[in-house]
Amino acid sequence: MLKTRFFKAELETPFVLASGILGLTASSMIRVLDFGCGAVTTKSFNMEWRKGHKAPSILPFENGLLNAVGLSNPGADEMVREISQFKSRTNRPLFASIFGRTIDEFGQVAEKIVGLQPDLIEVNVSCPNVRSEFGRPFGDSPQDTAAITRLVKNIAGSHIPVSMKLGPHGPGIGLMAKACEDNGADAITAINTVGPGMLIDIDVRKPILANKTGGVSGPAILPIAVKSVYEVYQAVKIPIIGTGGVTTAADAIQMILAGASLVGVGTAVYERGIEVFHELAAGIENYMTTYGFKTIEDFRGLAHE
Amino acid sequence: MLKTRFFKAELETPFVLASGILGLTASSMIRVLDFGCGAVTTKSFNMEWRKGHKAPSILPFENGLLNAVGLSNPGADEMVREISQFKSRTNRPLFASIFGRTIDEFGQVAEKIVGLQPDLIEVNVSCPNVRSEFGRPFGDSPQDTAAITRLVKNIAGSHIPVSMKLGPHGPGIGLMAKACEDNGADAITAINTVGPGMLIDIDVRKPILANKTGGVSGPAILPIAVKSVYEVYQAVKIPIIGTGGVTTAADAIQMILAGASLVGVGTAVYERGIEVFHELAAGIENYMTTYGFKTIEDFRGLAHE
Amino acid sequence: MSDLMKTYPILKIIDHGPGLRSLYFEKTFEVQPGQFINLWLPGVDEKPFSVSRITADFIEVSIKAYGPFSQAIMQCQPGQRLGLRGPFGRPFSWHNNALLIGGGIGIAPLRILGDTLSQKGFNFSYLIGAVTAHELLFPEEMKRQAATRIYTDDGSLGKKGRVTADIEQILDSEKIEFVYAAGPEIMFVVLKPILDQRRLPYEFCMERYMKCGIGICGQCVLDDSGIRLCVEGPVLNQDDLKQVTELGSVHRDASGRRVR
Amino acid sequence: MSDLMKTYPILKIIDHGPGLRSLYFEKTFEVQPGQFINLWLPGVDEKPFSVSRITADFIEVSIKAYGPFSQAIMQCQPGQRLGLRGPFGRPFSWHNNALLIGGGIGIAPLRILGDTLSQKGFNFSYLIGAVTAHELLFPEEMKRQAATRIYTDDGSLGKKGRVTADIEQILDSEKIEFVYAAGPEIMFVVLKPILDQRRLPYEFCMERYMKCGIGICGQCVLDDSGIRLCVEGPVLNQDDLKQVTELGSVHRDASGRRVR
Ligand SMILES: Cc1cc2nc3c(=O)[nH]c(=O)nc-3n(C[C@H](O)[C@H](O)[C@H](O)COP(=O)(O)OP(=O)(O)OC[C@H]3O[C@@H](n4cnc5c(N)ncnc54)[C@H](O)[C@@H]3O)c2cc1C
Ligand SMILES: Cc1cc2nc3c(=O)[nH]c(=O)nc-3n(C[C@H](O)[C@H](O)[C@H](O)COP(=O)(O)OP(=O)(O)OC[C@H]3O[C@@H](n4cnc5c(N)ncnc54)[C@H](O)[C@@H]3O)c2cc1C
Ligand SMILES: Cc1cc2nc3c(=O)[nH]c(=O)nc-3n(C[C@H](O)[C@H](O)[C@H](O)COP(=O)(O)O)c2cc1C
Ligand SMILES: Cc1cc2nc3c(=O)[nH]c(=O)nc-3n(C[C@H](O)[C@H](O)[C@H](O)COP(=O)(O)O)c2cc1C
Ligand code: FES
Ligand code: FES
Repeated sequence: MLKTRFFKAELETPFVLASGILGLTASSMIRVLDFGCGAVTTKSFNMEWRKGHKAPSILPFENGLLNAVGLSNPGADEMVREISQFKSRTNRPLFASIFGRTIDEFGQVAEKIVGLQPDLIEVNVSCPNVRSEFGRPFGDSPQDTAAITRLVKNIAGSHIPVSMKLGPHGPGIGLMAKACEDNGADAITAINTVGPGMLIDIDVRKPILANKTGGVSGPAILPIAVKSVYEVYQAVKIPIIGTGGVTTAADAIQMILAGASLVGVGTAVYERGIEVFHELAAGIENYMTTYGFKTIEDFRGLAHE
Repeated sequence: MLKTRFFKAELETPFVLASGILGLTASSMIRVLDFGCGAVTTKSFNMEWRKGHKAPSILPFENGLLNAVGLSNPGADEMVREISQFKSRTNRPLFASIFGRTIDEFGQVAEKIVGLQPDLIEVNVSCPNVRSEFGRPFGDSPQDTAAITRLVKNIAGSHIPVSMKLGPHGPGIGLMAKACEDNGADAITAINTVGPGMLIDIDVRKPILANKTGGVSGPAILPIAVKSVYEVYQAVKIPIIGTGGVTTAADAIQMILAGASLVGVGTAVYERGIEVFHELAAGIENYMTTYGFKTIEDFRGLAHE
Repeated sequence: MSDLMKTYPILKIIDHGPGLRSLYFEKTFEVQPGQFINLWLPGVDEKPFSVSRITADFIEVSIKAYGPFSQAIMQCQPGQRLGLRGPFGRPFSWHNNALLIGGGIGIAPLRILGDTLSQKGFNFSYLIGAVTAHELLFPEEMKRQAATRIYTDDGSLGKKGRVTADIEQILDSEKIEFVYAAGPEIMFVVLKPILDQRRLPYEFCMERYMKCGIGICGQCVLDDSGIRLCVEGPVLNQDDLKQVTELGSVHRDASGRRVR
Repeated sequence: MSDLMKTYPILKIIDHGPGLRSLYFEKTFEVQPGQFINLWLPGVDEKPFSVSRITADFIEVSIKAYGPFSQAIMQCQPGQRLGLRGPFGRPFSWHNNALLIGGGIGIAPLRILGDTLSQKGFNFSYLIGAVTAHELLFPEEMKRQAATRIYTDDGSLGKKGRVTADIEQILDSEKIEFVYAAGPEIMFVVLKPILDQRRLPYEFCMERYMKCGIGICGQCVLDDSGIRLCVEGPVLNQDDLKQVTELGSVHRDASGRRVR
């Protein structure tokens, strides 16, 4: 009932492990699939490994998480190894998330991985930690985003779909999504973390995150994510991976009604545990039975009617 | 201990009722002051009355509120009457919040109220519902914001301070605050609601808000508000009314440590009841006693050290 | 239930007469007499409504056709989903030897109040009125429950006249220790001095334009008291009303403007 | 306590020897033997630490000077506030007739385990070792509690040699039904085949680079099992370890790169 096709990939469930969550190693990603997730996204990586920011870099608060891991990652070579490992152990879907500190680097990382045939290349232009020379995420600039889209799509070719991962900020996510579509993107992932935010320990009187600020994820951002997906759905025809604050089946259904083809799940792995995928699946199946929907497609985008 | 001077106003506590919360009538605002709030901000008003959006226009969710009241207000004439009423009944501080659909209208509303000697004019350029001809809030454009600041400050003269109310979006709140300061603003109010967001009823499959989208307030946005205040504090020297998600004394203390001179309280009136001001006051006094602070000034901005 | 929006199917509709109907929903929450809920008709609007009855299975809301929203409600079909949130506000308190005065659609909250009083074994009687017979809610059920006096403006049922026509005489001739009233505001304007003069304690269930129902928009606040009718009301007693200067004179519309 | 960050003043510091100290905090939460907390030194970093003891009043954490973070901890003063969150992870299970093997700073979690086992009236003995005498945690306290064998690499206290030097002989000569171990990974590499061969059940308290402690960053996940050491560990038993291929060979650093 929940089986979903996304380009050439067959997903057991419409859930995608969001980038940055348990996506560092083959073993870790396979375990998440075993728990009922439909596809996994790797941690975003670039050419050179990065240690990232000091801790605390991931901070729970009452309504979600703040994170400023600083795009720590083991670098493209190591990730190529993990992705190959993954591919040798399973043929379930893997989405490779890439970023670059320069526009060129996006291309270099893409080159590194096309040969591995990931089921999708997700291009992270929206992390508050990846900034163009103007000090803002590439994803705030339609020009930069368009250029990166063309570059990566060119390398990915026609057989590997490319999804551009956008944030809710910048000049309007609908407009940004349109720029991506017009430049060859096959899908949009919306959204990355929100804010950023800061929390201060009132007793030591310092920001708690070592990086001081961090992106907000989890329940706090659900309404912003739903609205972003709704807006992207009206702006483009390409499919959407709706991500942000999904914790319960009702949240996931909202995403699909707003127009998402797949639903990204990140912070809920913390909020509800790794078992969350089973809960989400059960809840959606129940909903589909109640209303007689046979596939996810049957109710995708219905909130627009 | 909590007595605070803000320009010429004497506040019993450093709390300000945020604009849009119970700020429609003199009676309503006086009652809030009686509950221990230090100053009240009126609902934002413009020249002509506005009915606003249909309901639901204010929607609780797990982590706060969504609202899209559509800047409903009874218009400047009626608000002048309420402010006069207020002034005839008490000399406690009142901040008048104004907006315009055009830059000129900001000036017209300001003209209407300077004679009433509000303790502050708060200029709402950041409501997602007040848009320039380019379809974006004036507060997203440093040029528009600068022009509005100059215009209103000119009318307010030297004896009525003007605070520009900014949102967390746009080209960077530090930059925007600087543009306000450079153009004569006496204070910054940060922040307005975040997003906007959307919630969908999964059974009727429609966005719940009549306006479909609405700004997010309450606990969900606290980290974004704290970070915004922190950033504004680094960008400008003028005082800050730190607003957004403050529900507990610890939240209010974070705002002050981030640099706020006064703390705006909105959604907490719903989350905790109108008694919230007493709780906040008790919590902050307790904190001040623990650490030997005599005034709010003693710990303002300390998170920057 | 809760403040969060959730939709429920209408289980049953009872038409009391033209433009007057009760909607039944599954009883998914508790409610006290006098409290109200917000009813959302998706695509149309959301408005506050008193709960008129609660049973083991049902929540009943009774609605009179008036403007766009309530007229749209008259088109609803069983099975259709409406949003419900609440219950909101402070309920009636409970008293013995009470007179329950209801005018027009104001009869709705008295129905659930009467059920509670009778469950508690309290004495009470109804005094209800409407413009015409088919605008009168629940007359038969009320009669079965307690002494019920009926008035209609056109005399089509009960006595001809306003519901308050004989009120002084009733109060002076019977053992009435408490008065509850709900209905058009003019009723309260008439009743208040009569009750105050006799030092009879009372509670009125009032209406004001409501936007949020949760005490933050300020739309329902009463001059000069600052009372938020959605939180501290909708039931106000004689002490609350001492500070209310706008009774029967002004109230505020959707923009917040005062209207008369 | 909780996952949320909160700071607490250090109530007391006990220096066990150069570069080895225990910090005491008010007991504001419960913790099970084997669980760890994240310790934040504001302005420096945050790292995971086993709780080494819990009493009615105190939580004790024992720290060995190593790199920048732990060296900074050696400069802390009583009264200074550190952030604590947790407790995280799955604790040890409880067994009778157990041998508790601790190497170096790995002795810390065995101390709290021993307290619990002795409260439960279980039989157990300690087998602890370190490079040199002053790097040995709690030898006197352990001796008072149970039979305690001590080894040092330099022979400065107890027997000279590795803590695992005589392990086979001990296992074969005594009634040992369960083995707990904590310490450098090489200890587990030595112990595992010996225990597996004797079909003795065991639990090892392991370490990996941890960034979040709450199971989402993926930094602490073990090849090929996919086990998140911060959630499904840090205590792993013989069944968990069957799927772990990286024991003693590789682990991952702050970037996620494999190091040997
Ligand atoms: C606490 C409370 C309980 C109520 N209980 C009932 C009930 O049990 N049955 C019933 O039929 N009606 C009840 N009402 C009135 C109901 O909420 C609507 O006002 C009514 O249905 C008319 O709405 P409309 O859109 O059809 O008409 P409109 O033409 O829009 O309004 C007619 C008049 O109703 C009032 N009104 C409109 N919108 C609102 C609003 N959002 N809040 C308050 N008043 C409003 C205004 O005074 C307006 O002039 C109650 C109102 C309140 C405040
Ligand atoms: C579950 C667990 C319990 C621990 N309990 C204790 C304890 O009770 N007492 C104690 O002294 N130490 C304990 N540690 C180790 C401690 O977390 C630090 O790793 C150690 O203090 C060294 O850090 P450093 O910054 O001083 O040295 P560094 O030079 O930064 O690191 C030295 C080595 O420690 C490891 N390390 C560094 N940072 C981390 C990290 N964030 N998470 C895991 N390992 C890291 C790496 O292998 C590194 O090579 C524990 C670790 C874990 C995972
Ligand atoms: C700890 C953490 C690390 C993240 N790292 C990345 C990343 O490397 N690349 C990326 O595109 N998004 C990253 N994200 C964002 C998530 O993929 C996701 O877009 C966001 O968290 C919103 O979804 P959620 O509310 O379900 O977590 C990270 C989020 C978290 C919480
Ligand atoms: C129902 C509602 C109405 C609001 N109306 C206004 C308004 O008219 N003008 C304005 O500047 N801000 C308005 N705001 C924003 C608040 O003043 C405040 O900036 C925001 O809600 C964040 O603070 P909070 O989290 O404490 O509510 C409104 C907020 C709410 C919830
Ligand atoms: S309806 Fe909003 S305060 Fe009462
Ligand atoms: S430390 Fe992050 S998953 Fe274990």
